[in-house]
Amino acid sequence: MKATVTVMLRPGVLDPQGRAIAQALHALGFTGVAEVRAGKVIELDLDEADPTRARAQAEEMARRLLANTVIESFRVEIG
Amino acid sequence: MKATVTVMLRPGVLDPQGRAIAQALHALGFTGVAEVRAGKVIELDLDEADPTRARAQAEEMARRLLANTVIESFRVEIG
Amino acid sequence: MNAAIMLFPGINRERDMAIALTRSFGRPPRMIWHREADLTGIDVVVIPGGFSYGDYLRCGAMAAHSPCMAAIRAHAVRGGYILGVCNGFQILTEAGLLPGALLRNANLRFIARDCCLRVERGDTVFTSHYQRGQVFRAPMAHGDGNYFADPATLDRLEGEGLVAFRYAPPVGNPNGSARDIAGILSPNLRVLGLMPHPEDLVDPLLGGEDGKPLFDSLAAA
Amino acid sequence: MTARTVDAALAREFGLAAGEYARVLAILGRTPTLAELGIFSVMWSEHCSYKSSRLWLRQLPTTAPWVIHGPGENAGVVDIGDGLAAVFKMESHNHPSFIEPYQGAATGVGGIMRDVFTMGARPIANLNALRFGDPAHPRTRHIVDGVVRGIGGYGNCVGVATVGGEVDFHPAYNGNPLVNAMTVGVARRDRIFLSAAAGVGNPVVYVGSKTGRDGIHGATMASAAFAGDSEAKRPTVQVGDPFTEKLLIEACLELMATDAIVAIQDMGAAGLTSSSVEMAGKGGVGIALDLDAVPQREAGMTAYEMMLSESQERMLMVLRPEREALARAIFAKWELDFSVIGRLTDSGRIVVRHRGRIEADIPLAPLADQAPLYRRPTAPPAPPPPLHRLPDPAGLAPALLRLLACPDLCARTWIWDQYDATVGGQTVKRPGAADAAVVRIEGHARALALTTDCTPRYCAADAAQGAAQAVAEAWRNLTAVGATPLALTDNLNFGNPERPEVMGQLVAAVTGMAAACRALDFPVVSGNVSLYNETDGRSVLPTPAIGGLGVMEDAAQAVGIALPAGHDLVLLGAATGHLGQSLWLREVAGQAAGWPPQVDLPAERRVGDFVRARIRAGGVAACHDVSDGGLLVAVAEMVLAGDVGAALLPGPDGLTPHGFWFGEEQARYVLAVGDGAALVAAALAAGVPARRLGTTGGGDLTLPDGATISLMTLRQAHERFLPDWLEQGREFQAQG
Ligand SMILES: Nc1ncnc2c1ncn2[C@@H]1O[C@H](COP(=O)(O)OP(=O)(O)O)[C@@H](O)[C@H]1O
Ligand SMILES: [Mg+2]
Repeated sequence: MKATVTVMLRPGVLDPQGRAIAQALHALGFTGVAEVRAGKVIELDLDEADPTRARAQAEEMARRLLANTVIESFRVEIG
Repeated sequence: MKATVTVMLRPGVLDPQGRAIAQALHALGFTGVAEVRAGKVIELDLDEADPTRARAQAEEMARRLLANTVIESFRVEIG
Repeated sequence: MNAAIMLFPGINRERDMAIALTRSFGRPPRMIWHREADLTGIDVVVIPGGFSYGDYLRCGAMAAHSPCMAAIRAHAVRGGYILGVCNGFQILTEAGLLPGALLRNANLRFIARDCCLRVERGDTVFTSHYQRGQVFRAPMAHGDGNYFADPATLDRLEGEGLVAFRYAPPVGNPNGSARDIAGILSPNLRVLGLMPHPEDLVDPLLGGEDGKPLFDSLAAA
Repeated sequence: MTARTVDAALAREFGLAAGEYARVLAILGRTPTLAELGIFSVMWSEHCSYKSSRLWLRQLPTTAPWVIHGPGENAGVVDIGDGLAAVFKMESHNHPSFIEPYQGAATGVGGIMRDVFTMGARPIANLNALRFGDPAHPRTRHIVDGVVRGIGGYGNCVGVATVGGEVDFHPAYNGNPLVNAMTVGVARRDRIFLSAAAGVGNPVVYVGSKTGRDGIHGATMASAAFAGDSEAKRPTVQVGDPFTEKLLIEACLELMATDAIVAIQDMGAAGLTSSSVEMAGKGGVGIALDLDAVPQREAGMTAYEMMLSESQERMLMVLRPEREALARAIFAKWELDFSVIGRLTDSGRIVVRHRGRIEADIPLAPLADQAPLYRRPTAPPAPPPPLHRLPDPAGLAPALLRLLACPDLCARTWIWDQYDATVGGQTVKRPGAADAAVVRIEGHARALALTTDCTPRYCAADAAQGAAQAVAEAWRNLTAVGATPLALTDNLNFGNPERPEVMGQLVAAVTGMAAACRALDFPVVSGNVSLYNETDGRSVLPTPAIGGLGVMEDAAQAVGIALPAGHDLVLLGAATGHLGQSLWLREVAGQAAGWPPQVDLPAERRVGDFVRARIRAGGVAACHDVSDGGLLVAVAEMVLAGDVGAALLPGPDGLTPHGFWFGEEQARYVLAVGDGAALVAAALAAGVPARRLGTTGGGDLTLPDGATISLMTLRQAHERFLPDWLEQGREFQAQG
C-alpha cells in the first residue's frame, strides 16, 4: 500500500521559501498567484494491505519523525 | 482556486533523502516500509476560477520554475 | 569536568570542537560513536556541528530520533551538562531537550561568515568567563539557523532568563531568528544550544580567541 | 539499450571514430558486444585517453626532489616536511554544470575529493576556479546561482573547508561555463595508497553507494561539443550525495589505517570500467568481474549500463584476502555497501560476467597501449588587434571606481559567504584575506598555501604568454603570503581540438606553461584536460587554470593583504605602463587590444624570492601581488581588506598616470612595511626595482592627483554587483 505524507509549515510560521517562490513567479509574469506555501511530500511503500492500518502506521511515522509538530502539520493519503 | 504542485525526482534519479528517511524509519522500528521517495509540494492560491485554466497555469509554472525538469517530474492537482 | 563529543554519522565539526575543548580542559575529550553511547563518568556531553544524516528530511531530525538519544536524555535527567552547537542545537530542539525549532535562514542561503553575539547572562556554567552584555565574534556556518518558537515560548524564555546569546550589531541578525536569539538554555541552565561556532575562534592565529571563554567557563565549572 | 546491433554506426554514436572502431575490431578479432563497445568508447574518449593532448603534455616538467608522485596517479603527491605529504588535483565538471548547475558543480566537488582521499589523504581544503558567461546573458544568473549553491552544498556538508578560487565572466562562456574544482589533502608520506592492483586471486571489492543508471556516457559527453540541443543529453545528470561521501571518507581512512588495502581507486568518469581497467592495467594483472554482485539501485540493469554508470560516491579496492572480514566490518559500521565483485587473475584480460554470460572479454594491454593518440593539425593563434596610444578618457578616481565595481573585479563576498571556510578549525587565511588561502595542518605549526589562477583574456590574446602568466601568478600568490611554492595542478579548458586554431592554442599554452614551470621550479604533479568546450561552434577562451600549492614551516608567518595604519607602501617590480589586454583598457577605454603583459621569468623569480625572504625575516605587515586591474586596484583591495586608508605619491616621470596605476605588468608586489626607504634600498641592492608608493592611515584613499575617495565609497562600488544582480534581480548594465 502506498501512503503519501504531506508536511507543511503551520500557519503562523513564516515560510520564506513560499514567499520567494511567489516573488519569482510574479517576476516571470504569473501575476495571478496570491499566496504560495512550500512543503515536503514523502511517499512511503508500506508492507500493509489494509488501508486503515496503513494510515495509522503512516500517521505514527509522521508524528514520530517525518514532521516536527512544533512547526509543521501533516496530512496522510492512502492508495 | 487552489493548485497543488507535487514535485518528485524522476524515477532512476538517486534520492539520497528518501533512502536516509527509509533507514531512519527502520531504525525506529517501522520495518514494514520498503521504498521511500522524498519530494516537494507547492500550494498555490490562483486568481482563477476555471479549473482547466488553473491547471494549465499551474503546469506552466511547474515547467518554468517549480520543477527542475532535468531531474524532477511533477503533477498538478486542482481544488 | 569530563567532556565527551558525540559522533553521529555526518557530523563534521568534531575535530574543531575537540581542539577547543582540549585547549581549555588541558586534555582531549572522549569521542563517543553514537552506537556506543555509554556516558558514565561524563559531565558534559557535546553535540558538535555538521550535517548528521546529511541534514536530510530536517536538520537534526534523524539524529534526534536515533537510539543513543536515550542515553543523552538520561544524562540530562541526571542533571548532566549538554552543549549543542549548530547541528547539535538542531538535534537538541528536535529531541525536545530545548524548545523551538531552527528554520531555513530567512534569505534561503547557507551563511558562512562571522557574526557578533551578545552574552545575555554571564552566570551560567557555559558563560562565566564572559561578562553579561559583552559582544564577541563567532563564525557561523549554517543553512538552517533561523530560530523559531511560538510567542508564548519566546516570552517564557525571556522571562526566565533562558536566552544565552543574541545576534548583535554591527553584523546583526543574519538569519531571521526570532528576537535575535542565537542560543538558549534549558530551565535548569544545564543544556545550552547555539548556532554559531565559538570552537572555531579559540586561537589568535585563526583570527582571535573570542570563543575561548565558553570552553574556559566549562573547564572551570 | 535493448538489443542494438553493434556496428560502425553505433560505434560512431558512442563517439568512436571509424579508424578507432577498426582498431577495436582488430584487437578483439570479432565484433564487440555492446558492453565491450561501451568500454572501448569510454576508455578511448578524449576525457579518459587524452588522445589529443597526451603528446603535448609530455613537455611539462613533473619532477623535483619534493615530488613523491607526479601525473599518472589519482592525484599529485608532494613532500611538505614533518613526514607529511600534500595530495592534490583539479578537475573539471563543465558540461554537467551547464546542464544542471547545482548537481553538476556538486558532483564535481565530490569527484575531485575522491581522487584525493583514495590516495590516503584526508581532504583539508577545496578551491574552485569558475568562468561564467556574460552577466547580461539571460542564463548566466541561473548558472552562477546553481554552481555556487552546488559547490557549497557539497563541500559544506562533507565538512571540507572551501578556502579559495576565482571567478571570471566573459561572453565566450555563455553556453559553456567552466567549473574546475580542486581538492587538497594531507597524508603521512609513508602511507600513500596507489591504484596498481597486485596479487592474483585477491578480492576486488566495491564500496560506497549503489549503482544506478546515472551519468551513463558522461565521459563521452565531456568529450563532445555542445549543440543547442544539449537538453536532449539530460538523462545523464548525476545527483550527488555528500552525506555518503562523508561516510566514505571516514570509512576509507579508517581502513587505510590498517594493512588491508593492496590498491584503491575511486570510480570517477566511466565508473567501474575505468577504475577496473586502470587498476588491473597498471598492475599488469587480469581482472574478472561478476556484475551480479554489484550493489544495484535499480532493477534490470544490463552489463553495459553497470560498466558505464557514473553513479557517485563509489570506490574500488583490492584487498588482502585475510583482511576481507575486517574491511567488511568497517564498512558495515559506516553503513556503506561492501561487496566482493571479482578477483584478480593472471590472464591479462578484463572478463565481465553477468547473469551467467560473459559480457566482455578484452585484453588489457592493447586497450591501453593502442589507445588513440593524435597529433592534430594546429594553426597559429591569430594575433590580437594592435593597441594604439590612448589618452585617459576618465581620470584615476572614476576609473578606479568603475574597475572595482566590474564583474571581474568586484568583491566575491556573496560567493564565499556561502562556503564554509572555517570547518576543520585550521584556516589561517580565509578567502579575501590574502593572495593565497593558508590552511594549517592539524597538530603542526606548518601550513599549506593554496591558490588557483588564470587570466583567460591574456590567453586568448597570446596563449603561450597567458599560460606562462597563469603559472607565474599562482607562484606569485603563494609567495605573497610567505610560502615556498612547491608544485601545481592544472585544468586545461579549451574548445574543440579538431579545430586547428584551438589545437594551436593548446599547444602554445602547454609550451608557455612548461617554460614557466621550469624557470620557477614549480612542477606539474596532476591535472586534467577538458576539451570540446564550445557551443554552436563558439569556443570558450583558452583557459589553462592553475592550482598552486606552497608550504610554510610556521603558519604564524603568513601575511595577508589587509593594510595596517601607519605603514609605508612600497612597490616591488618594474613599472612600464603596459595597458595591452588590461582590465582598464576593457572596462574604461572599451577595447580588448594589444599583447598581454610579457612574463619575464628571471625577474619573476628574483622579485618573488626577495619578497619571500623579507616576509620570512619579519617586518612585512601586508603584501599583495599586482594583477588584474593593476597597481591602483591592488592598493584599493589592500585598503578595503584592512579598512584603513592610504595616501599615494605620484608615479614616475615618463609614464602616464593611467599607465602607471592601471598597467598590468607582471612580477610585482605591493608591500606595507614600517620603513619604506629601507626596503627600497634593500630591494635595489638585490637588483629588484622598487618605489615608495605612499603611506597608510585615515579613512580615505587619497590619489596622487589630489582626488579623495572615502572607504565607504570604495566599499560600495566594490561590493554592490553580485548581491544586486543575484539577490535583487537587478539586470546587469554594461557601463561605458
Ligand atoms: N593537464 C595535465 N597535466 C598534468 N597531468 C595531467 C593533466 N591532465 C591529466 N593529467 C594526469 O593524467 C592522469 C589521468 O587524469 P584523469 O583521467 O583526469 O584522472 P581521473 O582518472 O582521476 O579522472 C592523472 O594522473 C592526471 O593528474
Ligand atoms: Mg581518479
